[in-house]
Amino acid sequence: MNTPRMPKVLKQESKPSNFCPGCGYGIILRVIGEVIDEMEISPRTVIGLDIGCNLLAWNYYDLDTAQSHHGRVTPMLAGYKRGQKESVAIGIAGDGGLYAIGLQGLIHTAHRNEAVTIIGVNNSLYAMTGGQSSPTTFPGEVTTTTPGGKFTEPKPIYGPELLQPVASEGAFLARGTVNNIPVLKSYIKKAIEAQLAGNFSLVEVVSYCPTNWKTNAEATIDFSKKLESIYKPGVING
Amino acid sequence: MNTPRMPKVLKQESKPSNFCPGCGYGIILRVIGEVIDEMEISPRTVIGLDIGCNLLAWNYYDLDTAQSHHGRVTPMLAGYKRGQKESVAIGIAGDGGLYAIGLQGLIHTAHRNEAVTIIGVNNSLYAMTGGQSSPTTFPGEVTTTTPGGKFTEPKPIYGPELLQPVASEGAFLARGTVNNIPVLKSYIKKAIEAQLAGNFSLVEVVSYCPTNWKTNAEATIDFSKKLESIYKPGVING
Amino acid sequence: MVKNHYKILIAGEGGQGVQALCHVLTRAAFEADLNVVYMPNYGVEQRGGVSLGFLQLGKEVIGFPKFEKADIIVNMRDRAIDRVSEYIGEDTLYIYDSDLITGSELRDVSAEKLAIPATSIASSKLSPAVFNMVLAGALLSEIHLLSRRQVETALEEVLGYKYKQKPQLRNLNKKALEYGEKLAREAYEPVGRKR
Amino acid sequence: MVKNHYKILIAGEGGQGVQALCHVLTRAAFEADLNVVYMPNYGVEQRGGVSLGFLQLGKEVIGFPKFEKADIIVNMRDRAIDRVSEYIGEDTLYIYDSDLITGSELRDVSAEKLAIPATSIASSKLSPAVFNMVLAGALLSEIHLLSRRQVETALEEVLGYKYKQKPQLRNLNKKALEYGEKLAREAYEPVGRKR
Amino acid sequence: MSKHTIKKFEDKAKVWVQFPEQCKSCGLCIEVCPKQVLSWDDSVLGHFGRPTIKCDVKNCIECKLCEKICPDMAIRVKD
Amino acid sequence: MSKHTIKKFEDKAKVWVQFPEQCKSCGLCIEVCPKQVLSWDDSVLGHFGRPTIKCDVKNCIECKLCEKICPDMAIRVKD
Amino acid sequence: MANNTEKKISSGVKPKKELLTGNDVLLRGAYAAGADFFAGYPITPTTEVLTGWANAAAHDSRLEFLQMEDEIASGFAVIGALLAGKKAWTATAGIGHVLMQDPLAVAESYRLPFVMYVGQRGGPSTGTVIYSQQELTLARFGGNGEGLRIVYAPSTLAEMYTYMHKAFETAWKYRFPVIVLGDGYLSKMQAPVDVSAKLPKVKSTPYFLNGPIKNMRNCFSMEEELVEHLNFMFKEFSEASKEIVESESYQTKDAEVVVFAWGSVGYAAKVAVAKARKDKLKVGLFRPITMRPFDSAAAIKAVARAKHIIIAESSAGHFGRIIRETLAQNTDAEYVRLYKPAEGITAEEIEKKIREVAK
Amino acid sequence: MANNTEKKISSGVKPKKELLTGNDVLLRGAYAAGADFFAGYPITPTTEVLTGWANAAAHDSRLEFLQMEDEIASGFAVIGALLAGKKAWTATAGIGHVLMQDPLAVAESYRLPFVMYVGQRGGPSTGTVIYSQQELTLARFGGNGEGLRIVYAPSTLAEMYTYMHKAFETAWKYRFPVIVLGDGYLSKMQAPVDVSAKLPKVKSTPYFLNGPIKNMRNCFSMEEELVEHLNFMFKEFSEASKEIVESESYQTKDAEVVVFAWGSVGYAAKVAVAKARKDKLKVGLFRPITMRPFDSAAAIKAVARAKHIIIAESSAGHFGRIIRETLAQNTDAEYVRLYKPAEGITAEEIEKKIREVAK
Ligand SMILES: Cc1ncc(C[n+]2csc(CCOP(=O)(O)OP(=O)(O)O)c2C)c(N)n1
Ligand SMILES: Cc1ncc(C[n+]2csc(CCOP(=O)(O)OP(=O)(O)O)c2C)c(N)n1
Ligand code: SF4
Ligand code: SF4
Ligand code: SF4
Ligand code: SF4
Repeated sequence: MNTPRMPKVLKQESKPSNFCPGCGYGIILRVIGEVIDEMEISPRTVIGLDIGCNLLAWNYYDLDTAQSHHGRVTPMLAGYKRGQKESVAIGIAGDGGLYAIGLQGLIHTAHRNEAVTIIGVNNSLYAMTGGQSSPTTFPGEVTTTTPGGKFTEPKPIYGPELLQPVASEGAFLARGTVNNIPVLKSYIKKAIEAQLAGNFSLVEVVSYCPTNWKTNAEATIDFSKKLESIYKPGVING
Repeated sequence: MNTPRMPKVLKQESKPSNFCPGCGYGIILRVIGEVIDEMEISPRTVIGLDIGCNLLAWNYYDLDTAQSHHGRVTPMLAGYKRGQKESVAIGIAGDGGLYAIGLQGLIHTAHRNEAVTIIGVNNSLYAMTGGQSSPTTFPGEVTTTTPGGKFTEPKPIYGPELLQPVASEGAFLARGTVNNIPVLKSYIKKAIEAQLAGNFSLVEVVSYCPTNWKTNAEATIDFSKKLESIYKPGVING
Repeated sequence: MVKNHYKILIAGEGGQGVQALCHVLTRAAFEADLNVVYMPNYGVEQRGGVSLGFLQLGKEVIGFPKFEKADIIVNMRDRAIDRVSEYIGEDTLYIYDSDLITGSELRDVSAEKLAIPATSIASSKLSPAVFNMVLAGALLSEIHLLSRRQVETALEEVLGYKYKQKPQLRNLNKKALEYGEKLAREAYEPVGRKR
Repeated sequence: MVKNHYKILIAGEGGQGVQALCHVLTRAAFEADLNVVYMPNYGVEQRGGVSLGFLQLGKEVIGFPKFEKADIIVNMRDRAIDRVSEYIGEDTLYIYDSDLITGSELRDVSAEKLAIPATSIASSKLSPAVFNMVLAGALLSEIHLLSRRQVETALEEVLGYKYKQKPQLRNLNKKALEYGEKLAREAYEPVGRKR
Repeated sequence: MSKHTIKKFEDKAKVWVQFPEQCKSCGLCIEVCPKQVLSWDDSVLGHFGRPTIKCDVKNCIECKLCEKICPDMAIRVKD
Repeated sequence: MSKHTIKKFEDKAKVWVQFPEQCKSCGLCIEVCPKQVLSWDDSVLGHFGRPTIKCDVKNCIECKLCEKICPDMAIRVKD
Repeated sequence: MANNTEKKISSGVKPKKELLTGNDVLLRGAYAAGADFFAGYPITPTTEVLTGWANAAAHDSRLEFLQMEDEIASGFAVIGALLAGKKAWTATAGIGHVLMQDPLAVAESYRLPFVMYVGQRGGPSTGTVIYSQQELTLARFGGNGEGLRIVYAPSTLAEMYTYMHKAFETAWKYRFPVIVLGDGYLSKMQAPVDVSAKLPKVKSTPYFLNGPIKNMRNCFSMEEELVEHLNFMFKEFSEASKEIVESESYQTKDAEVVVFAWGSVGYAAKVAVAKARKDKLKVGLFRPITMRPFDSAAAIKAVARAKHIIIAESSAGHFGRIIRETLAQNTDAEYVRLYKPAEGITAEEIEKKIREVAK
Repeated sequence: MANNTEKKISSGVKPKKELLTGNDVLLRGAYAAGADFFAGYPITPTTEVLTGWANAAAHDSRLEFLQMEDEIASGFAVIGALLAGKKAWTATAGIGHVLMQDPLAVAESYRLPFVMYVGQRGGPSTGTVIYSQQELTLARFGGNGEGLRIVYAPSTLAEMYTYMHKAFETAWKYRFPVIVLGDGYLSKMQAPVDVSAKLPKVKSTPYFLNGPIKNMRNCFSMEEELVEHLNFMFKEFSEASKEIVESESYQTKDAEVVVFAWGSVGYAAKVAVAKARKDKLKVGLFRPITMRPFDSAAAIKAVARAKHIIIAESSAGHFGRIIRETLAQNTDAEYVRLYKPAEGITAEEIEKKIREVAK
């Protein structure tokens, strides 16, 4: 009881992390760590990062990690996995990295059914650059590039749903939320299992970004519930 | 009867075109020309080209035309149309340009519901570079990069279907074929009508590439029928 | 510190209001018709990373938005100690929040120091949120080119919209500045330091 | 043309077999232990654009895969006339398919010309597809470093797989080469041209 | 479209025309003709110096499938 | 994770622990606690020099929602 | 007209000044020029150009704003808008600048008035989001061609205004892409600046649907076609260059030490030179304003009496290579490097180096 | 060890020669080095490298092949594979080369043994699919950094073999990205070439899952961190450079006219020099083999007696700029340009220019 309950695979000396207070990344990263511990795959797990707040996780785990470029973690990881088929390759990226600049790579990686797992953090905006509109910014949402609310697109981009038609049968596509950690954890586990069975997997996670949402704890949870009502958690494929 | 029946909007002096004998591009371009004539929109129509065999159409029409880069015709045209809202903007690209290197731009252009019309020529491979596998190369198809037949992906990419979830209600998404010209023509017309109503439109066209298919006329038609059985013509949205 | 030009480095952690403070001082200097250049300097973390503000103001021509040695450093955070150390020159005055930085952490810092218990004063007398204005007050007492009133006017302009929502903030800030100035003055008088 | 080294430009349209022909001649030169460099040169059109093959073979060192002036040009297409004109030098021999290019189209071409009715001969006596081999035969009669037999062997290697499917092609090609050589010889003898 | 040779095949009101300079000899028209009235014409060469098309116009039903499929607008069937 | 201060709140077998150095004072735990037994603790400052959390452990039902939501693993509830 | 000037160091605060950041100033310059289309993708340190424009566009329907899915799409949207006659532009940095070379290549081939602001950040790769002068070669020659583009390097906030405006002017007058090459410090710093000068609105005309049919191609089938196209462009570029090149030679007439510096470091160098001059040191500054084309004649003239040439740059030779190439055999002066890749260089540092060298 | 050699012009056909295209030869060089991973996207004139590898991979399960959705993805797949310890490479050209600068920037930051063949084609933009030497600056400095990469420029098919192999050797030994910078002529031409030399297989080791934990980052939060990283890399690069630089100085000892040329033009120049030497003209050739790092010492030595320097390049100054910058004050020779952007330069043309200058 005298030390935090921290997954073994986390690098202790880099805690507390570089994420903002109340950031959903912390929750998601910990849950990934728990799954790695429980599946006992840490000796063969590597983490790929995008550019986005996720890059701050570069020293989060006691695992081999590499940042890529904004939007490029998916092809980098696909190349890695092809080169080291015994590994477990987990990529972590934001909604901008995955559904804007990295959409092409994401779709084709899913289409080729590369055996990698992508964790997509949906905070409905570009967090690291200070809260611009992203493909998951929902209609009406105010961001620094949608000062009056986002009204250009009738609906946001639903990542796992968009991938579904190109994904293989064995691929795992799901959407979790930091508001429901047991389910999120089960999705991440299933995603890695799908990878171990040779398939692509993506888990989008509805997250918190209090900094750019400019929310306190209560409003953070409210905002995330609103997000959940738009991005419904559940299994989309697999 | 003493001159070819050629849509008025075609540039006479550049005929016969630079396309190969029996190339489906010739049919598609002519049908586009017929629609432009019939809709009487030539004074305000501009054509954007990708890089692929479609670039050979740079002097095909008596219209303003510009080549872009491989995969970039969609964003270029979106920018154009935003700058000149009275225009009719038609982009022509191959399956590689649209569904491989240009997929990101295509999806986001559809998602933003930019009022442009994209004609996507599906010849199941990269024609201009000599017949490599493309996103529409079907399982088992032999190309220069799938020497034993394409077996990496369980299914090819269905462009209009892939766009459907991000497209607006008023967007027109369809697949035609050079084997059914009246229907193809009606789709292209509907696509331009959708644009005139302020919406995005994409018509994929199953085409012929006798050169890279290495087919004579009979085999060309057979091959295209096979393609049609995989890429079913019809309206997907709109 | 009597100079006709000041190089000031304000340091802290993302979220502490380093940049907001710089903003206000820059505005004040501008209104005072001084030459002024302010340049924010921070990394990719939105919160928590070391956040620096390079502020130059006075009557000289400012050649570059960064400088090598600061006349005054204001440090709000222990985690910024290392980062600011390279900007300490021979005559640098090092103002710090003694609630967030202990004297012993600054053991190796050779500069003249001014310890301001900004957080505890702010928390106990005003509101924890205005601790940075306490530090601003202390800083102000060292800058003879800027008056408190000018800073208050600047606050009015920069925070106008916030003041509308929370009118009590105006007074809190004002008080915080006063406290800061007072603390700074008191800190010195006993040891009779040249001003 | 008796030289110890030849710069040959073969020109036509995509689809006419320009590059295939170059391929065969390169292979023949290679088997004949000659120095040889062949470089294809064409644009983006898969068919129909002007297609060039730069072929250098003989006993000299070849410095660059392209050259400025050709010793021999073989032109299969009227649409290539303009493009090849810059490669005509003082002593260039211009061989062309007189069925596809009329003499009057070459009016402005100053080079010595050798008109070979390759298409009509091929169509009438053999098969339209081997018209380029007729031209190859004519070219061969001008290259004293390569024998017909060597070219036939090269054909065997390059087209081996095709010969398996269509054994009659072997004989057609052979005949075409013979016709070409013969036509070239006949074209000259009357005017007693120096060979 | 520099030159304009014309090959006309007529039978009463039916007129089937080809423009050899436009014809790339792809053979698609032969393939799609439901009456199989089209065939190679070695006597007139097309754009690529290969045979063009002739029409046994008597049996032509004026369906225009040939005209429509021709990528190079080398055929015209009278309306 | 350099230092290791501990704040322990105990009630019989129930133990609710906080590690102030890890706490970023985001307040999520207070928000998710179904029994509303968590509140700000001005007496001990966290990683960002802001208040940490205290627990009215008597009324704690050991659901661990606070521990689970905490992005920084600053809370531990005894199993 | 080539423009080699010696500008006074302005001091004192003028009444018309406003307190603005560099990114604010850029927007003012663009508005002044009549810019009416912006497509972009956020990237530090130029994001505020995007968000600033987004805000302005929300209140002014004449301003078109497109946040695109990436930099490449942004650049191509700009190209499209240019064809429509819009005074279109974008802003980026670092890896975004790398990606922007793709659309820029088209703009070069078509000679489009593509305007782009670049706020250099630390490299290579994601590097830092802060500052550098490492994108100079990229800005000058970053495509697969011959660098047929104009690159302006402002050194102060005031120049950010002038040259952002001028970028549109030059682009539409000469029809070459124009890059305004700033840096993260210039973008993010805040200072009083006078942006009240009424500058002329720039005239633009649509390429498309505007008179004779245009069939634009960047892909040439035959080598000869491209060569012809290139030769034409070289001619136009070199003629335009005569009028476009700009530089500042400050106190160089009798200078035995000449500092070469550009951009924000250029201004620091000027202040350093001014200080050193007070001590009667024979020192001068050559500061190119157009980084491409380069004012070679002025540079050569500036070193006529030089015994030492100090090259100060926040990179490891991007600028020095240009200087050595430009001066080549035209000087015997000794080169002294003050290279600080991805770090700022203050007036004090430069002054110190000057004093070191001068003694 | 710096490698400045004078190689004989080989003549006559050797028994072991095969008739191969340049693209074929590259594949042979890569196989010889033990390359086992290729990810790419088709582009003329290097598509046959992709298709050739695809074919080989279909018959050899040790060879991994990935046709990606674009060049950027290809480059990042290569990066991933390198982390896994694969001898991974790619091939591209023109606009593909522009896009490849994105992943290359990561490779530079991480010092990864990224190997890439580039077959230069005409630019800017799509340009031609044929030939040029216009991608030199791009290959040397095409990112947002300091050009921390090795660039080999083979001049003949035989060298395509040697240097394609050497690219892997150098990359894995020194851990910098290596570009083999050929051109469309070299890629597409066919000639007899000896590729029978048994060259050593290159050793590679995985970065990941191989001993101590590696946390690789290309994004630094603070300027100081990047500066430290850069300084370390500069040191390593400059040390490695001493061993890596290669050039050929041919007949330069007493040369009064020195031709500077590289790549396939370099070989043409050599033949031209050899011919001119037969007439007792005092002419020599300097041909860099590593375009980066550059063998400056050898270049300076080569012009010791030069009165004229002829710069022959199939571009409009990419190479000339390097030469002027390198020789700078080390020569009084007059520069003579033979610039033919996007066009070939034959031995005859160079010889003619030599004779013009020599008289
Ligand atoms: C090519 C490129 N363009 C832009 C950027 C700037 N940039 C850094 S992070 C980021 C957005 C991050 O948003 P997201 O991917 O949603 O991740 P988040 O920070 O929200 O977790 C952007 C645009 C970049 N680093 N590289
Ligand atoms: C960035 C870039 N990568 C690669 C190429 C080479 N390239 C030219 S056309 C083409 C493929 C064309 O295929 P597709 O788009 O399907 O059109 P098609 O020729 O089949 O009609 C490729 C890969 C290029 N021009 N630019
Ligand atoms: S900005 Fe948002 S996503 Fe990024 S670390 Fe802060 S809270 Fe998390
Ligand atoms: S290669 Fe195929 S698609 Fe291209 S012009 Fe020829 S037939 Fe048409
Ligand atoms: S019109 Fe119909 S029947 Fe007549 S030739 Fe054409 S396809 Fe045949
Ligand atoms: S379809 Fe047209 S081009 Fe083809 S053979 Fe018939 S007439 Fe000729």
